Amino acid sequence: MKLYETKLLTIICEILAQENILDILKKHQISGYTKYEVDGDGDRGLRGQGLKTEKNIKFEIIMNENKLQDVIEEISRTLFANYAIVLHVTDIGVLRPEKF
Amino acid sequence: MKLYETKLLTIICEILAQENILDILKKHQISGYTKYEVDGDGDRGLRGQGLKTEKNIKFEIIMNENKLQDVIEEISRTLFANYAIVLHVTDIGVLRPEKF
Amino acid sequence: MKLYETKLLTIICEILAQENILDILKKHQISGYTKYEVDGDGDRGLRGQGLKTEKNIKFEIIMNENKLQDVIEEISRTLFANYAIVLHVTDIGVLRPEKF
Amino acid sequence: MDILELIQSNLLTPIILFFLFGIIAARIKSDLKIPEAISEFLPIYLLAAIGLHGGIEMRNTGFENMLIPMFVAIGLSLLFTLNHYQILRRLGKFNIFDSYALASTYGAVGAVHFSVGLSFLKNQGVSSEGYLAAILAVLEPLAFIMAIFMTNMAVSKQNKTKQQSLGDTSSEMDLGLNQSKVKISKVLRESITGKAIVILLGSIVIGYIIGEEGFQSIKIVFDDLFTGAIVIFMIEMGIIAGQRLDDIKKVGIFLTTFAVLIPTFNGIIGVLISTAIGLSLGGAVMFGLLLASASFIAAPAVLRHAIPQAKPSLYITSALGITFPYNIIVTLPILFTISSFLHNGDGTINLLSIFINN
Amino acid sequence: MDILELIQSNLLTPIILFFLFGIIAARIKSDLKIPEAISEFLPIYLLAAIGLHGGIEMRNTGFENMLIPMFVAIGLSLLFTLNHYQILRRLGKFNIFDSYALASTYGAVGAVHFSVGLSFLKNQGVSSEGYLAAILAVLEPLAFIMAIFMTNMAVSKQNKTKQQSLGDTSSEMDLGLNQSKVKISKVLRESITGKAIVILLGSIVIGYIIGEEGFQSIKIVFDDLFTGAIVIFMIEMGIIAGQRLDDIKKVGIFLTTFAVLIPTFNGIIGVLISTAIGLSLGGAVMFGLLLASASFIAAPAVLRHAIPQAKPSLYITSALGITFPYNIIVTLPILFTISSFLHNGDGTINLLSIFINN
Amino acid sequence: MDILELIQSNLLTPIILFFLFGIIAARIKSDLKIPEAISEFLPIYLLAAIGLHGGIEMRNTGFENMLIPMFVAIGLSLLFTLNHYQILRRLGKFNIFDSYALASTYGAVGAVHFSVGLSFLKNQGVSSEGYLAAILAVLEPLAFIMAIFMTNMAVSKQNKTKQQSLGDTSSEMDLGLNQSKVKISKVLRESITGKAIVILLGSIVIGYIIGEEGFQSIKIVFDDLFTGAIVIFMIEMGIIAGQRLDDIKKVGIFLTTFAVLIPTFNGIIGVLISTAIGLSLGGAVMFGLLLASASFIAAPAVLRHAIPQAKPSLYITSALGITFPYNIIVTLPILFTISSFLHNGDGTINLLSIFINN
Ligand SMILES: Nc1ncnc2c1ncn2[C@@H]1O[C@H](COP(=O)(O)O)[C@@H](O)[C@H]1O
Ligand SMILES: Nc1ncnc2c1ncn2[C@@H]1O[C@H](COP(=O)(O)O)[C@@H](O)[C@H]1O
Ligand SMILES: Nc1ncnc2c1ncn2[C@@H]1O[C@H](COP(=O)(O)O)[C@@H](O)[C@H]1O
Ligand code: NA
Ligand code: NA
Ligand code: NA
Repeated sequence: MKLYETKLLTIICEILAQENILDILKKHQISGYTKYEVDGDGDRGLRGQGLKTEKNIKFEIIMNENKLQDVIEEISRTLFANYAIVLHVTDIGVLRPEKF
Repeated sequence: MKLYETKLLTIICEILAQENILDILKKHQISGYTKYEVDGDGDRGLRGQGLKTEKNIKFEIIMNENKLQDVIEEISRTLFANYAIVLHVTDIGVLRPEKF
Repeated sequence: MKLYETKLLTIICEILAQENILDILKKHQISGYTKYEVDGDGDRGLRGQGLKTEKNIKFEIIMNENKLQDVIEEISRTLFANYAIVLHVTDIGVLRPEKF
Repeated sequence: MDILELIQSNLLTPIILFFLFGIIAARIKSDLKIPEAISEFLPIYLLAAIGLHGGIEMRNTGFENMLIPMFVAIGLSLLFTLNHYQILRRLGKFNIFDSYALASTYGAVGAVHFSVGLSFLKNQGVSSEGYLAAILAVLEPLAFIMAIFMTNMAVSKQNKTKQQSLGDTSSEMDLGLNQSKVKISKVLRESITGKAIVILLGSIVIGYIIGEEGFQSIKIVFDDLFTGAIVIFMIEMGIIAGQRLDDIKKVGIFLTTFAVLIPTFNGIIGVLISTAIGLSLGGAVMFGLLLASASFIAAPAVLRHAIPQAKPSLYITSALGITFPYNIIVTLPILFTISSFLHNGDGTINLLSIFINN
Repeated sequence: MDILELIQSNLLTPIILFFLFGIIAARIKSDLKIPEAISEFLPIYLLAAIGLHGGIEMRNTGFENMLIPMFVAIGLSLLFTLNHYQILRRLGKFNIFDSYALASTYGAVGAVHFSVGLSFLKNQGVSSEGYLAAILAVLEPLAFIMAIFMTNMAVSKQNKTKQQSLGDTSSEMDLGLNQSKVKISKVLRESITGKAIVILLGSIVIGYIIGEEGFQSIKIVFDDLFTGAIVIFMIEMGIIAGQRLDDIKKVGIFLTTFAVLIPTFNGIIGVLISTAIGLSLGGAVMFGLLLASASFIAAPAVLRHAIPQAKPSLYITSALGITFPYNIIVTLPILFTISSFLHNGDGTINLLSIFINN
Repeated sequence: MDILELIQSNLLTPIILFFLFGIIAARIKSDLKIPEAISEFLPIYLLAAIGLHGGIEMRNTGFENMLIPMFVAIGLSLLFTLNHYQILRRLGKFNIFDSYALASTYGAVGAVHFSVGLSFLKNQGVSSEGYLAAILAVLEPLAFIMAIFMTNMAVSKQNKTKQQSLGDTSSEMDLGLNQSKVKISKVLRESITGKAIVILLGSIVIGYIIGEEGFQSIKIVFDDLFTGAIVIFMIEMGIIAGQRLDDIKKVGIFLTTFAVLIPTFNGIIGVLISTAIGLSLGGAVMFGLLLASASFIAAPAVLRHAIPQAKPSLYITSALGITFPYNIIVTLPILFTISSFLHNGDGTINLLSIFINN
């Protein structure tokens, strides 16, 4: 079966930035994503112990390349300063490119 | 150390399709996989709130390219119509290719 | 926005190897990682049912290529024999390469 | 106390109020939630408590006299399921898959209903036959198994007709149909080893073995905490029901009516017949409630697998969002009033003999 | 019993001891942990229990006389928040964001404080007015809303000044400021639908409806288990406080002093005024404790969103690591002694009239 | 009641029955499961309850007389561990790593055993010395520390021999061996700060401080709910044991025999000696049970790190799948019968003096 090239955007952020990320996705008409809670360590210290509000959340969003640029531009502009966020992009292949 | 090229198949599906996915993997003699519960949104609406049966599960399976084609062919043929499923494929490097 | 090429190292291991992995990361001055609990199956059998000590943990570490070689070398040398471990490497793009 | 008064006083019990509270919390989009581990554990606890209670009662009262009520319950359950199917398919014009899914959802029984019923009776100071817990266990998978069996039969027939007319045997749809046909043994197996039945039957047996005396050391956990635990569970049930309230539009007027009338009808029949075969006041209420109940925990788990072509938004929403609140608020007091009348009213015997003679 | 003796005997209650134990467990880096599902569930349970208790009391005693205490509490809470801000900004030289965040953390109230207070009074055999639970619910979001409102105002002013001097309207900082201005309605909404307030208000209403009698069937869960549940929760609170103890260095000497003196001051004022407006011995203690309390569960959730520029290491650490232990160990006995003196001592009326006349 | 009758009546208690039920549920591959958060929390709760109980008893009876039993227990535990090693290595022909791992698993003690024992005694209306909880805490890490120490010693010796014969110092195996040698201080540290010991010791201290009176407010949670909580935990233990039953084949006939005879032997010695040094009827049973018990919660956590070369399928399966059920079903009644005979029989003193004189 043919696999069509597209992009996977992965975002790891403190749980408090969750709503902001969802808002940005909505704004860019992206209706599909997968998310789950993770622990982690980084510049802002250990996360995932103790209070719920100190957890990390990880988003994975399959999207095509043109949307990608706008989304990461908006995230880095509006959220990087105030929240612990790490994001990265992977090349992936999917079966039904029209879905994303 | 040398990294050998192989494939990572990622499947996100509603938890009810879990058994079917496991059956397909078994049928194709794939004995290794990693899985975990995730939340998500997509064409079939928000998933992960409420009843346990309404959760998503994510599979990650490292496998070599020839098996990959058969597996995704069978998943798309038998499960796409009845279940919420999204899958994608990534190129990865592993140390012990004979393990997969 | 420009995406800088870097590497994502993914490690899936039984939870008991967790401390050892963290020690190795520390030794190589890697301060950032993401981790979460997963279930799985493989050569050493089903994992994720039963006792907490029988779970798997998955690490994802964004790092640049030169560190990568040393880290996977040390993991494979010191841990592969005693613990259930699977690792793989993916090419990814990030925005702030100096962070990793 | 007449029915209306009883409904009103029942409405003002913690169980119902916290359920309504959960609905409201969901409607105002509060982030209130009972953690998953707790809401997964509570049904296990409730079933263990029901089972122990039932087992102990069976030890006290024997279970020889349980056979007739058991077979009557099985017969009624199957009959009702078929009846639901006819109504849904013919009058409601639902497709075959939705019809069977809904028919079995309402033919099956709900353990949460049963818990609320037990607690309601406790409140009224009325007891019930212990073996009803065993009937609960037997009825649990019954309607599903029949529905899946019937769906398979119907599908094979369609299938055959199609093959004859098309002469084509390897179409993709065909493959799907063949797959669903083999599922029945798996469904049967999974139903019987499903956690609900396993914990319920296990606890009945243990309750029977240990008896009142052996129960003393764990009575506080499995009896005294029972109603409080239901209350906590009802918050979560209310929240889930509240989240689904928007889906009620999709349910439509026909199914909404069905979701109210059928339980009332099934329940009343249940009270009448169980009274006729000799159950006590409280036993008849529980028997009726079992038949009135719809399944909303087991149903999604079983049906989504077994009849994936059916729409969960129909069967979950109607069972949890309409029938469950209706049953615990309205049906339960109705059944109690009828059963009280039958058991205490002077005309009991006469009334019944009239009913049976007809 | 004088204050010191009372502090000592209070120190030796399970609640305090298990809290200290949690701190020690964290300090020696034990892996002891209350599973997340349990420590998420316990505050919901505690608030439900507080609410039911309050609602039942309100039914017994009426709530007409609740209006004056309610408004006094609101007034004091706002006044104190402003006062905190002045002290922190002027004397403490904190920046505007940290000042507002801290001011509201100490202006807000803590449900865990309240639980411990109720349990303390139970131990002393003293009861308190039921409507205090309602005051808890109202005060919960109050200080935050005001702090966010004030922050927005201050930010707009700064903003305007900057724009005038720079003539630049589309800077990124500007964007951030505009964003924070719209947040207040969202914060208001989220506060009111936040799980703490929802479960608390819901349980008050349900408690009021069911009354003492309806409560019987769930009393064991929502009353008898209360103190034991607090104890388990205190282990986790102790562990979290212990993990943060290192951060106390960052808090600094000024804020440490603030975190001890302000609760004492607010609490004593609270006891005096509530006694003056007629609250009972126990009621005055709870009223004072409410005003003395700092929020450490709601605060991080609300402030991190609403004033993201403020440093959580300041407001969480001081509230949970310093003020909470100080309050439950020291402030509570102080307030109880003062309230006992005011209510039982012969000089009560005189003393109060003197205080009020001044 | 003779031993067989006692075994039979013990078999029919909720604790044992629910354990057997869990095994059956796992064998028929039911999806029944106690959610992780609950089964993680229950041991913490059980240890807290044991600790509080022990601490309160110690306050009542003093703990001066605890020193001799403590040292006797330590001595026996070390002796038994060495004995296990000899048997496993010489007779069982296990490799050095498996031998030490198994030796310490059976030299260590199990808190779940202890809980079941306490509940068994409660059922029999017999009490036991409070300080036994402290002995439990001390014995917990002891056998592991010794086993790891011995393994390190053995490994260094092997190591040296190899180096001499090979003259090669930087092999990978060598590296592994050096690594394992440094681990002992870490293991010691982790054992002592491990959650089991921390919560147990903490609760003993708190129980001692608060005494009977301070315990009243939390008695319902930490005493009345105890047996019910064990029952729930036993379901999960049964499920885990059931899942491992297939592994028993791998355990082999030798280890199976070991897993039954050793606990019986250790337990009886324990009862005899503890009676000789003056423990009460119940105290001697608990003392014997401690020595008879094998660790199946701490063992996997500690040994997997400390002796990673040993096979967990051996030590977990034998401890949880064989020894634990055997102990709570058979050993416990045996120990109780012996202890009753020694304490109540007229020949007690004579018998004992004979035993000691030999
Ligand atoms: N190098 C990295 N690799 C993977 N995840 C990371 C890395 N650095 C940070 N993270 C994740 O991103 C979160 C926030 O990062 P930070 O702002 O660096 O604290 C961390 O808690 C981790 O979960
Ligand atoms: N674009 C996407 N990126 C990542 N995950 C997705 C995406 N679309 C759907 N999913 C995941 O796949 C599940 C099923 O998708 P759907 O069939 O579209 O409802 C969703 O609940 C998500 O977890
Ligand atoms: N082919 C695979 N693809 C993805 N994950 C795997 C694969 N094989 C093993 N794993 C994961 O690695 C863990 C340890 O593997 P093993 O050592 O083979 O038992 C398993 O429990 C899985 O979570
Ligand atoms: Na029914
Ligand atoms: Na305050
Ligand atoms: Na032992």
